[in-house]
Amino acid sequence: MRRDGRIRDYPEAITVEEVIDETPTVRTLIFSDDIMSSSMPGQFAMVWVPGAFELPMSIMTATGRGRAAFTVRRHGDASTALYNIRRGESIAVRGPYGNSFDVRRGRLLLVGGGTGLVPLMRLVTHTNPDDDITILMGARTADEVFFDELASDLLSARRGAGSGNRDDQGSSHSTGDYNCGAGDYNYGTGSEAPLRGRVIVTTDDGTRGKKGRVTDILDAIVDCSAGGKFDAIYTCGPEVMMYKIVQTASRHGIFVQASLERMMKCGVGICGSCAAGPDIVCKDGTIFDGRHLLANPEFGFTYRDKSGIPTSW
Amino acid sequence: MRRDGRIRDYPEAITVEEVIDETPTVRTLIFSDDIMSSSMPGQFAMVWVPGAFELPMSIMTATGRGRAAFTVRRHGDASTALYNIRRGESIAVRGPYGNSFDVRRGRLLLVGGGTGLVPLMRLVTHTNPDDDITILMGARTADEVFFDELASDLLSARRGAGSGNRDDQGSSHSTGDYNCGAGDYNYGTGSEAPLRGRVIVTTDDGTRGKKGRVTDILDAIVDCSAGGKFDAIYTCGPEVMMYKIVQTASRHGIFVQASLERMMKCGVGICGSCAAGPDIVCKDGTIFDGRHLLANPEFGFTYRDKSGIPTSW
Amino acid sequence: MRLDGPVVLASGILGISLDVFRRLHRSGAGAVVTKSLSKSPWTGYANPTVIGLDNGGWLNAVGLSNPGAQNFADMIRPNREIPIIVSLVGSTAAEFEYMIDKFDECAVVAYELNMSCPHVAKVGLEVGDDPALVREIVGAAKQASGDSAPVLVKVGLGSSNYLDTVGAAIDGGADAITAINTIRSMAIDAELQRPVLSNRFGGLSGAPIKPIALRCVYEIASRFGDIPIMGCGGISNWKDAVEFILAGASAVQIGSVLGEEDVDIFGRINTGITEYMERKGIDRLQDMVGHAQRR
Amino acid sequence: MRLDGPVVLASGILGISLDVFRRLHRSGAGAVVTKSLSKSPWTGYANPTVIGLDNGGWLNAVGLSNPGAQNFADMIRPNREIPIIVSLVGSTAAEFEYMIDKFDECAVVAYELNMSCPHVAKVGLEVGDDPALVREIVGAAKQASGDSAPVLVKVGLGSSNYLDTVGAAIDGGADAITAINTIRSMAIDAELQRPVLSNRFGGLSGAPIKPIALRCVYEIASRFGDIPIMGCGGISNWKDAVEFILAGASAVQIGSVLGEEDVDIFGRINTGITEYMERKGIDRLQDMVGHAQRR
Ligand SMILES: Cc1cc2nc3c(=O)[nH]c(=O)nc-3n(C[C@H](O)[C@H](O)[C@H](O)COP(=O)(O)OP(=O)(O)OC[C@H]3O[C@@H](n4cnc5c(N)ncnc54)[C@H](O)[C@@H]3O)c2cc1C
Ligand SMILES: Cc1cc2nc3c(=O)[nH]c(=O)nc-3n(C[C@H](O)[C@H](O)[C@H](O)COP(=O)(O)OP(=O)(O)OC[C@H]3O[C@@H](n4cnc5c(N)ncnc54)[C@H](O)[C@@H]3O)c2cc1C
Ligand SMILES: Cc1cc2nc3c(=O)[nH]c(=O)nc-3n(C[C@H](O)[C@H](O)[C@H](O)COP(=O)(O)O)c2cc1C
Ligand SMILES: Cc1cc2nc3c(=O)[nH]c(=O)nc-3n(C[C@H](O)[C@H](O)[C@H](O)COP(=O)(O)O)c2cc1C
Ligand code: FES
Ligand code: FES
Repeated sequence: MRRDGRIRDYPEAITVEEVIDETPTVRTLIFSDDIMSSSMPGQFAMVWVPGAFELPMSIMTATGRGRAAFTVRRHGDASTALYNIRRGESIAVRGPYGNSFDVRRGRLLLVGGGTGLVPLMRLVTHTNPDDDITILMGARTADEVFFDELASDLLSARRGAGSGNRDDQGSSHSTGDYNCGAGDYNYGTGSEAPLRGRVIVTTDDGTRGKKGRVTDILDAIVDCSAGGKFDAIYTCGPEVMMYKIVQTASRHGIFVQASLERMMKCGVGICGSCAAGPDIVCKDGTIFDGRHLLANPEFGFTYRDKSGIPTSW
Repeated sequence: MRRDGRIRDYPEAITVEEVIDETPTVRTLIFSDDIMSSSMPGQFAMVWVPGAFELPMSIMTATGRGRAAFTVRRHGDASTALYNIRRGESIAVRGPYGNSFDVRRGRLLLVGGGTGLVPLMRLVTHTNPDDDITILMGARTADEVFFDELASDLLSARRGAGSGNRDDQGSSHSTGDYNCGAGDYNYGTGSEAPLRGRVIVTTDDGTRGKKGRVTDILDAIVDCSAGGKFDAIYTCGPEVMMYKIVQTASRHGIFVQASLERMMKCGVGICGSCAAGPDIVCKDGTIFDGRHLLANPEFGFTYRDKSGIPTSW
Repeated sequence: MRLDGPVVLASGILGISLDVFRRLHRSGAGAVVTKSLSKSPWTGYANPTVIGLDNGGWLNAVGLSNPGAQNFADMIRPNREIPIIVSLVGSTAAEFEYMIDKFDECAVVAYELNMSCPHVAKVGLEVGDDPALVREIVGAAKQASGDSAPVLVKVGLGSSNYLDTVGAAIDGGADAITAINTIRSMAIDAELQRPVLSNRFGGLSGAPIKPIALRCVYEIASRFGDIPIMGCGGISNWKDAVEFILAGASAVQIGSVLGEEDVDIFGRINTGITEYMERKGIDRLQDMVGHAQRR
Repeated sequence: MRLDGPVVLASGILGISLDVFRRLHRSGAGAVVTKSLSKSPWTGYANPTVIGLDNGGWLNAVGLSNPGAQNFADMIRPNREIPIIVSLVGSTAAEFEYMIDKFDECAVVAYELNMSCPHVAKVGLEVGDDPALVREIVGAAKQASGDSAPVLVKVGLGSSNYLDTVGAAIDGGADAITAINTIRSMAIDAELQRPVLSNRFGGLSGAPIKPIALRCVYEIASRFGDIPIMGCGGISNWKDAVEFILAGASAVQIGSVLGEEDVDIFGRINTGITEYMERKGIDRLQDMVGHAQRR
């Protein structure tokens, strides 16, 4: 089957129009690009920083017609080069690559860690106002929490979103409290209105939201889902985190999808550098059903380094 | 301007489905080919006879959806190889190339010699039932007359053709008579019904229709046009014939178009072998307005041989 | 040489995971050629290493990143079911011997010596352009593999006459030729005013090189008669595959097309070839090999 | 060398009629290169001689049909206004001298020696592949043309290192290099089971060869520094032209794109280059030549 849709395999130079500091180490770079702007949630681009490297980056939402963004955490050489790009400077972008989330209806749980939140943000824009969405996000410390307000905004901005949950979220997303009394899962504010979206934050050091990791409170959230069982869980972030989430979901019989990260060179299924067991992550994925992943011997355990040698996470 | 439309530049093998003997030296080969079938009147194809040559051929009409044809006169090596192709055998075809006739409305005169009639047949299928069409065709002798019946059929088959001129034509086209009494141009049959199409045949030896060449009676036809002046004249055939026709038309101030033949290799405007003065016949033409042609120093006088050397007709 | 079908995975394409090989074999690959392996692991060049040209063409300078012969041999040792052709790259006869020894206990159906990679120094084309060295390496590889597996030599367009490379390979004892590798090329970005690939130069593959590859297969077949040829370069569908077979190839390899099609392309090309043979009344694929030479 | 703009018509493209040259010049061609001319008229090969590949690629084996140097000189003798570059093809120094003499009274802005046609025996690439002969012919051509017109040598990918051809040409006194000609290729029809071109082998041109041509221009510029280069091969739009200039070309030639675009493509590429330079703040085209070499 010939791949369809609009894909650009040659890197095209685009100019960064806006830069947002999300945390001291995370920035969002906004630009205009019709093709990237109309990508599906979970797709990624190959982003070339001239003179430096080319890196895979999830495609982030941005307001404004034909606009898109990347949100990058400064880490090694390549990500730092991208992080340092300033407004008015150019990078070159090809893609979008990979599949996208199978966006179900109903009660959805989105769990992200760090820049793993990026594809989840675009996912939110593809849900319906009726869908009841919980976003669970983890960070090391309060300083490193980002996208919490954006997540609330996106939840309430869903077309025709009925329940005025924006203010509630605005005040509540930062507390990250949740109650599970009487088997009731309820989100902090005490509001009587049916909430169609909530954002829960955890930090390892407890400086913001719930102390601990997202995986620590996952069981509680899934167990006490007052509004009924979750219809689907979507996750993107460190693989060890995703591994736990997929196991939890499958224990509860909940449909789950996770987005994998691997070494990427071509992004289109030629070079093989992203192989994970039988899966060609850039093309078959990056998003896989939990059931499929649990059958993949490498998921949660190993990735391939630049030489293609399997390496433990 | 990027050329538009459906053009196939790689020769695609097609199977000849039917062969019609038009005269002892002319055959029509019918085949199925969507692209050729939907070509415009006057366009040509490059036709490859495997093991032999590739030749330019006007695209002929054929009945049946998606069908088209070539009508070839056996002459030298290449045309004879094509002529000898039998039903069930394959040739390969690319195109369609060239521009097409500017099909005007009203009183139209089509003048063809030999296989020059081919593009005129397709032209007829692009006229309206209201148009009053005269087809003038010349041949050396009765044996070599062809397309006379077909021309009549096509004239009457025009969608919603009002005047039952088919029978008239059937009987009259072979006589080739015309009267021009009292400045009246009238077509042989004496029918009172307004005739919307007529076919006039000339033969050099007088064995059929009017004796002489089409150019001999052209002035008479143009002068005595009872239904009013012709709105347009279209011609295809030997260049010396076309030269005279263009001159006659321009003397009478009638819009005229002629289709040129030149040595063709690429068919797309690359190789230059078809050059006639400033014109690239395969791409700018093969159809040109008379006014344009009269300004071309080579029209009517020289063509370029296989080495590109200007040669007299 | 055991092939389960005429359509083979080309070297460097998805060639580092046994699990992926299984999947491709199930999809109809007659054999898989591994990523070219070197004596020790190589990390290759920095990204950008692969870009598309949006016309069916791809440019790559992966830099022969690979886990090294030993690691790779360890990975494929359990395999018995899939016909694996091990591609090797190196500069000296000794390196090739060393690597072939590592595959002692593996079920390797053939070795393919990469003498044609156009963008890594001292290996690939730089070897292929030196007929004496080609002869020496092929001879050594033949000796090292013994009767265990035939030796293919993969050629490409370098800075000498590739037909001399083929001749030298045959002199050295090569059992078959793979033609061709990518063609040295480059991309420059007008806006950014610099070469796109980090290595500047890379290899062109995919549809654009098909007419060149087809000519090479035809020329090798007409010059060297009996030597079996694996045709490679820009094959995207069954028709392309048939053209290579008519030119003189006994089997074909596909690579870049996987950037645009799913892995079931192997099955579809197989089916296309079979249907073509039925339509033309050709019983055995062998009967159409080189058929266009006679016209 | 006088050029009225950086976009030049490539040899063999519409190159046999002075009237057509006038039209192309008016459309923005900075100069026109004639069809390669030989000592006497050549009829070339039988059709099929040119076919499209429906991917921007074209395959031709016209066989260098041309009216011969004398006839051609007679045709262009009246010309003064159009910068005409006369392309010549032959096997010996004497032939080239003979032909250059024929253009004595013509306003020729340069001679381009075709040492790269890939599908005619004894000329073109067969000359280009022999550096000693290249040096001799270029030397003779320089002598014959004297101060009247500079001499360009057109190279392509043959069966030797084309950079050696460039070196020999420069040794012989060449004033500039044109790179590249078409690349030897072939098409085989699966249904008809035979080569399509009557000559079987032809030259590939158009979009598919662009990355290869770009690499050659870049390599020549980086190896031979100062020699001016006309870049040619697969240029379809202003962006392609800019890429060749950034790689090291001082001007570009276009050919096959005329199979898909009208002659006003010359003007549109000129405009595109000018707009690009304005946008980037580049004053003179010369300032961007080879700019990608420095990155
Ligand atoms: C599908 C996908 C989406 C991603 N989305 C984001 C995102 O939205 N935001 C974000 O900050 N990060 C994202 N990443 C991770 C990102 O691509 C880098 O892996 C990460 O930023 C680390 O880069 P570094 O420079 O710090 O690399 P280091 O770990 O320091 O390594 C440096 C070297 O490794 C290369 N490299 C590192 N990771 C990769 C890789 N995955 N593929 C190819 N080469 C690599 C670099 O080019 C460089 O040469 C994503 C990764 C994938 C696979
Ligand atoms: C646009 C166009 C449409 C045509 N339509 C028809 C048609 O519908 N029916 C028809 O019978 N004829 C048509 N012709 C004429 C036809 O192409 C041949 O020129 C004619 O048949 C003579 O061919 P031959 O083999 O007899 O050539 P000869 O005059 O015997 O010459 C033989 C050689 O010349 C080559 N050759 C001859 N003419 C041409 C040419 N024009 N271009 C390239 N190579 C040539 C042949 O390949 C062969 O190699 C058309 C020509 C043109 C240019
Ligand atoms: C990303 C990539 C990596 C490649 N790596 C190798 C390699 O390691 N060894 C090799 O011999 N050929 C390698 N090749 C060349 C291919 O095997 C093949 O010869 C070439 O791509 C032409 O075939 P295609 O047009 O079907 O891709 C590579 C090609 C690509 C695109
Ligand atoms: C039909 C055709 C005829 C050609 N004839 C010649 C020729 O006579 N002399 C020459 O040096 N190059 C000739 N060439 C090569 C072109 O000049 C040019 O080098 C090549 O086509 C690459 O440029 P392009 O991709 O823009 O066409 C010819 C090319 C074509 C397509
Ligand atoms: S990144 Fe190349 S196959 Fe996935
Ligand atoms: S036939 Fe080649 S330009 Fe017209």
